[in-house]
Amino acid sequence: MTAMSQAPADLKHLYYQMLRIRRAEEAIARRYAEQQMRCPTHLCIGEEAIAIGVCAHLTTQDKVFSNHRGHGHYLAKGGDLPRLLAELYGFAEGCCGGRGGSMHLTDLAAGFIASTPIVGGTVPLAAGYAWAEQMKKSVTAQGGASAAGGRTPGATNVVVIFFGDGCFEEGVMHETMNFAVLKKLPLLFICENNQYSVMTPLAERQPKRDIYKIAAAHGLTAVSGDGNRVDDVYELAQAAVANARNGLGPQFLELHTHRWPEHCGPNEDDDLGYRNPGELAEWKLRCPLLQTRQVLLAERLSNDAELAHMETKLAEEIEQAFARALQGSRPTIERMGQHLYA
Amino acid sequence: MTAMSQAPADLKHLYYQMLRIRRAEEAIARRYAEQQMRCPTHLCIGEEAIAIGVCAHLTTQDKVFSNHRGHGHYLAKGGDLPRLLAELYGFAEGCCGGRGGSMHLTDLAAGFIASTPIVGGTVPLAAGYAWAEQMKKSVTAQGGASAAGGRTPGATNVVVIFFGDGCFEEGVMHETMNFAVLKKLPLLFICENNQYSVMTPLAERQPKRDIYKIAAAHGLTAVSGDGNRVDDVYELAQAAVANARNGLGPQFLELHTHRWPEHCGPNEDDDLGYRNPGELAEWKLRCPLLQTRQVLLAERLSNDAELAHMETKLAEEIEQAFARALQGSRPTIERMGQHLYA
Amino acid sequence: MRDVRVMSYGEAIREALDDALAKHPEMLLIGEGVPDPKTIFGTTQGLREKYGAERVLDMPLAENGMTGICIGAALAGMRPVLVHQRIDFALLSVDQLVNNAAKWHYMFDGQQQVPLVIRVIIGRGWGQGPQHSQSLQAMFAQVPGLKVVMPTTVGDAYHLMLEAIADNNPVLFIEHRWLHHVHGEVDKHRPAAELSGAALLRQGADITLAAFSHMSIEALKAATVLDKHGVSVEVVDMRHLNELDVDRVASSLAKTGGKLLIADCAPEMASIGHQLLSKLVLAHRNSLQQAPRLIAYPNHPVPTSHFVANDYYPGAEQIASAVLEILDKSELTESVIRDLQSDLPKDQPDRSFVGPF
Amino acid sequence: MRDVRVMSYGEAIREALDDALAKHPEMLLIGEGVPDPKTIFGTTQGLREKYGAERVLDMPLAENGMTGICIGAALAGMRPVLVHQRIDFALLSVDQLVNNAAKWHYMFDGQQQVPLVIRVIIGRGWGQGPQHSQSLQAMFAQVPGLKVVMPTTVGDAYHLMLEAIADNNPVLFIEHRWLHHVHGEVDKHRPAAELSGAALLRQGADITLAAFSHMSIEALKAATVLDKHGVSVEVVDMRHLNELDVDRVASSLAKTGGKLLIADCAPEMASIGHQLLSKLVLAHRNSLQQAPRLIAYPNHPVPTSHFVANDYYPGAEQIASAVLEILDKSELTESVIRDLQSDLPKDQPDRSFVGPF
Ligand SMILES: Cc1ncc(C[n+]2csc(CCOP(=O)(O)OP(=O)(O)O)c2C)c(N)n1
Ligand SMILES: Cc1ncc(C[n+]2csc(CCOP(=O)(O)OP(=O)(O)O)c2C)c(N)n1
Ligand SMILES: [Mg+2]
Ligand SMILES: [Mg+2]
Repeated sequence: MTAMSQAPADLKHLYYQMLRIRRAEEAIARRYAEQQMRCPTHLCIGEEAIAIGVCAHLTTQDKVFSNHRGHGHYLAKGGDLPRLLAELYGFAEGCCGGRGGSMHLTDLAAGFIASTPIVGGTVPLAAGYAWAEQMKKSVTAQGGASAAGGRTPGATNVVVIFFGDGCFEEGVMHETMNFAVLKKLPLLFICENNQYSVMTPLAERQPKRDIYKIAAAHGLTAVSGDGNRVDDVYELAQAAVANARNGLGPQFLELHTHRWPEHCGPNEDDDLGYRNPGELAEWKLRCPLLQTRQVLLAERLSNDAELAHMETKLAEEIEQAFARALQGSRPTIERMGQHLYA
Repeated sequence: MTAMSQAPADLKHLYYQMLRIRRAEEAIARRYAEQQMRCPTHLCIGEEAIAIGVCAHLTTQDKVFSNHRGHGHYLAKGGDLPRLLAELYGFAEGCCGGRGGSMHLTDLAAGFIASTPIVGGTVPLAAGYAWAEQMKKSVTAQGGASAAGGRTPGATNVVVIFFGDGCFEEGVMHETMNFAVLKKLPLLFICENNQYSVMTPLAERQPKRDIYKIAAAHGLTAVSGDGNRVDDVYELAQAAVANARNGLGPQFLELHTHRWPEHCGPNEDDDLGYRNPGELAEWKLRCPLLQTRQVLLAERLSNDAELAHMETKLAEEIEQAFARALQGSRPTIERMGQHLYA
Repeated sequence: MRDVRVMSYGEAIREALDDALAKHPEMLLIGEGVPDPKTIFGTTQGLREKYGAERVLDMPLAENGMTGICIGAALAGMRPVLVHQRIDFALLSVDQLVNNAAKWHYMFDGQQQVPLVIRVIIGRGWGQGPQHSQSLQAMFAQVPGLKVVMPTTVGDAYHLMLEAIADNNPVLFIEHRWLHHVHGEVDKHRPAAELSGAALLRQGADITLAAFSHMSIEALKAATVLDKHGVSVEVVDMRHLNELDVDRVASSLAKTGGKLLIADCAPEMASIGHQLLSKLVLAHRNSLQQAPRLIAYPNHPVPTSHFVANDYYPGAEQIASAVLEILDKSELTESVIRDLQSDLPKDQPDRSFVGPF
Repeated sequence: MRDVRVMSYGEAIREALDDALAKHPEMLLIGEGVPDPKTIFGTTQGLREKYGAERVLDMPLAENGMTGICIGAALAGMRPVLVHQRIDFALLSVDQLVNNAAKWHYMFDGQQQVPLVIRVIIGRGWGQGPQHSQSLQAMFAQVPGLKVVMPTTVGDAYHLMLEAIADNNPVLFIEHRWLHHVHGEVDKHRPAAELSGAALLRQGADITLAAFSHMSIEALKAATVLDKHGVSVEVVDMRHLNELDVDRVASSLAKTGGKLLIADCAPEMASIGHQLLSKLVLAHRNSLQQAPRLIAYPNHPVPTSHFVANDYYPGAEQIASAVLEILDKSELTESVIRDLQSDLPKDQPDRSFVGPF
């Protein structure tokens, strides 16, 4: 798998990528009960279409920043699965050497720079990264460097920041949008609006008005869409990535979706009663996988046998990834004393 | 003078109030050279119409919060002039006992709660104050208390926060607007857009787009207007105050204006070249006093003799205020050790 | 008259909040998750139902703004209690806490006041890692105008919370996550005098152990076992951080022959133990008769991996070893440590704890 | 080879920035006012003209966001220097500084780095008051992963700035406002070894004065006068705050008979002097032969009124008195103070200073 497809929308491929995240998350949830992944873990089951639909347009040169709910973004950007799992287990082979757990991921080779759990913490970092990319381009352009991958001359790498509806309440969001528009940064803001911040519904935190319209008022190119339709996300992201790449400044997508499991942890928690009755069930009918599968079958782009084969292939990959991760070694406290300073 | 006029726009009265601020600021600038007011002092010469046009609609029960450039807001809200001056001199009789200087003003009796110089610092405080007013009202309403001053039953005190275009860049601004709309607070945001933050022009800090439209996107009732026309400000503020009072939620006015003196200190600094050539001169032609005076004379609402009388009266008041302030006593370090804790 | 009940530290917090909401009609309880089904580890349970959604409420994710909003409400006569589930989040609000809350009463010459409580939780958990388990107490304890309390016992949790809420000043109230599970007595009629200064948790004759928060619990564990081995440890809990009670420590040292061990739950370079020791030396130069020691965490962020939790966090064993070294009784160390050893991993406070927080 | 020139501290900063901009094409210089006509008290003068508006630039009023943006740029290979005209403004960015900058290299297992300098200015001025003249150095000096330097001499200002910019870690660079006016020598070829640890500013035999930033200047003033009265003072400048050089202090104490005075420019409760003293006692228990003392500001916010500046800020006179008390030579105090007295008010660093900043 690579997340760097530059091909036109191949729905089957997108489906496979989403399924991969779903199955990986489910496997994590299952094994979490063994109490060996001892760190807060925020699953993205139900929200896979956004990561996949956006990252489908990125090259390894493009960068992604993410938040506490980062597994999907990491995998969609091409992050290494065994190292993610090793990180969850706390092994030295984890992508952060066991220092971060689920909430701190990185895979520089894949262009996934970082996820961290202070809400809003990575938002300005993404902008700063995009600013540097922009400045570097202006330097290499002077040096006459060629544009990569069939892009318009003058096009730059883009940076993507994934964040939630809760994050939009943090002031740093607005500080960052202001600077991004001021400098016309090649930056994509992807707001995963799942209507909840932990268990608090949107209505207790924000008035009734559209998030993306605030971004638009800041001067970003901003639209909203259905975050559970990977084809919609793919299309919106395609335009947004092209705009950002070609110097049209920062782009904002507000994508509506819903998280299925509990905020943090492996279980469902609909019994707690903080969601509206029937809400989760309704969103499950709008499952991004289900919807895509229906299209694939209806339009005969795939068939049951092929879909079953995907499942087998992924089950194997994930099984092997766990096996590989579980061979990890325990970090020592001495090792953990290193790298305080560069 | 009282700033609590509930009468319809009496342009002459508004003019007198503006003139009072102008003459007081000029006197401060003149005496500042004596090196006895030893604290950073931000004058509001050129921007008087905003404070006056807004505060004309407030009662002493309404509250005002302000920023580093607070003299005009303080005086417009009915703050005591001798105690302001004593504060600038560092005397124990100053409105903060000499602890704050020009950048920390308070006059609780007048409903001027506070100005402080951390940009953005008072913005959420004003919202919190308005929130408390709202909650208290709901308590007294149950107790059947009568509405004050000819207002609609159920109307509340309002709170006003004055701030600048630079302040709008701080994240806390947006955090506060979000909460204010969420709770429908009786709060007025008055943005004094003088296009500069210290010496940095707007274009180096914000992209080209309207500030008030971002507020509107947050869900505030937001308009912009000419901050150098006291009649315009008066009218916009009238509607905004009425809305806020009557439960229609937070209001936002972006008022365009220009500061004449240097950012901090008593002098002009046009020679430094950070303003566009001719910019200051043009704004001086749009002086809020000059414009109002022209109307007063053209429409025969006043005459030269009356205007001259105003000058004399104010000169006397200000002279006496200085005399009174200068009788202040030096605070001791022992006294300054008090009131760390309530 | 006494009214003593046994409850957990978390329950004591809840009960204090409940009693304060009843007593102060102007009190508000606000924070991310305050009214959600997990109720801040149980400490806000049932309060919204009892006192209404206007007084017990959630808030947007905007720590600095909401702190300022609570300050403003406090200026207008309300009495807000703002909760952060982790102290790390309070770092977003340092501007409002330090520039405004701590200074307001002072800078307006005593004319205004800010009755505000900020509840923050420090401490370990399941692999909370670098950004979710910092120990920032010393950073806040050095701000003039900000009161900082960090109660250890269940009784102190109840009473200091009530005191903090009734206080007309901003108070940072620090709870160690692992204390929530500890049980102890609450006497509602305990005299106020018992709440000031440091708390003597255990009398002893051989050495003074000045400890902070959860390290006081570890100190007590160590002291109990050491006692069986003939070593008598006095444990002083330093619950008031902005006014370290060095006199109490000095008078303990007078009894224990000037032998001092400080145990803090923070990295060494961020330990308020340094301030304690320095103040002691400045005010009671001859109180120390032997080289003092400080037990604290390593000087780097907290790594997530549970494999290193046991080594990262010092506990009763390290305390006991240090005590024996200071007393020159290291020959006892092996058997004391044996008595102390537990097979509970150090990323769990007790068996009932199963994450993921 | 030496290349020694005399300049002011402010000029030394400017020259270091200039040299670093020339040396590191990836360096950025950013901050509110950086390119404005007042050029951060002269320290950024001419740099925009020389290096272009893309590398030397102003910024929106958004301290936390801009700090995060600089961290992001640093991750991508830039080398930003972010300036705050007052340390008080940096309080808005504690989240990004502490949660991100300080931990990033560590928390990503050494795979990424944050070469970032934050320049902040502390200190007095014309009635800057409670929110514009805080002394927050100790608050930042206790964060693992954040380097904190506070140079006193002109030469150190130049070289430590160059070092900070070349450093691949976040460095908080603290300038006392009143040092900008001080003149001294810069030797561009000074060996790097001279920059580590504490700096011995003056040799002496009778007492060790460990001082911080501008208080080292006051200490030197006091030492000069005391010398005329037969008292020999050694002055050690504690320029590296996150790694206090206690060994250097201890070796000075070995020479001066264990007599120590610490002088800090911060309120006592916020003084890093406590950390210094504690570490000294922990590591060199017998280094003190007499009761040490700490000179610091009162434990309340800075009041604006210039009438109390003289009493709020301790200086050479208070240092000299304390030295004489420690040495039991208080009979000299009166004449020493007479020699020290200046009629310059304490809200002015020198005659040329006329506010309003
Ligand atoms: C600054 C900060 N405040 C609070 C938290 C606790 N917290 C962790 S995730 C989260 C919810 C964030 O909601 P949202 O941004 O919508 O993302 P979602 O979890 O819904 O994907 C909160 C409040 C935090 N990590 N950081
Ligand atoms: C948080 C913070 N950052 C920076 C400053 C320095 N500063 C004081 S006033 C000011 C300009 C504010 O501009 P604006 O809000 O437009 O108000 P104006 O001075 O134009 O009236 C700045 C940057 C400050 N006081 N507080
Ligand atoms: Mg959400
Ligand atoms: Mg302005």
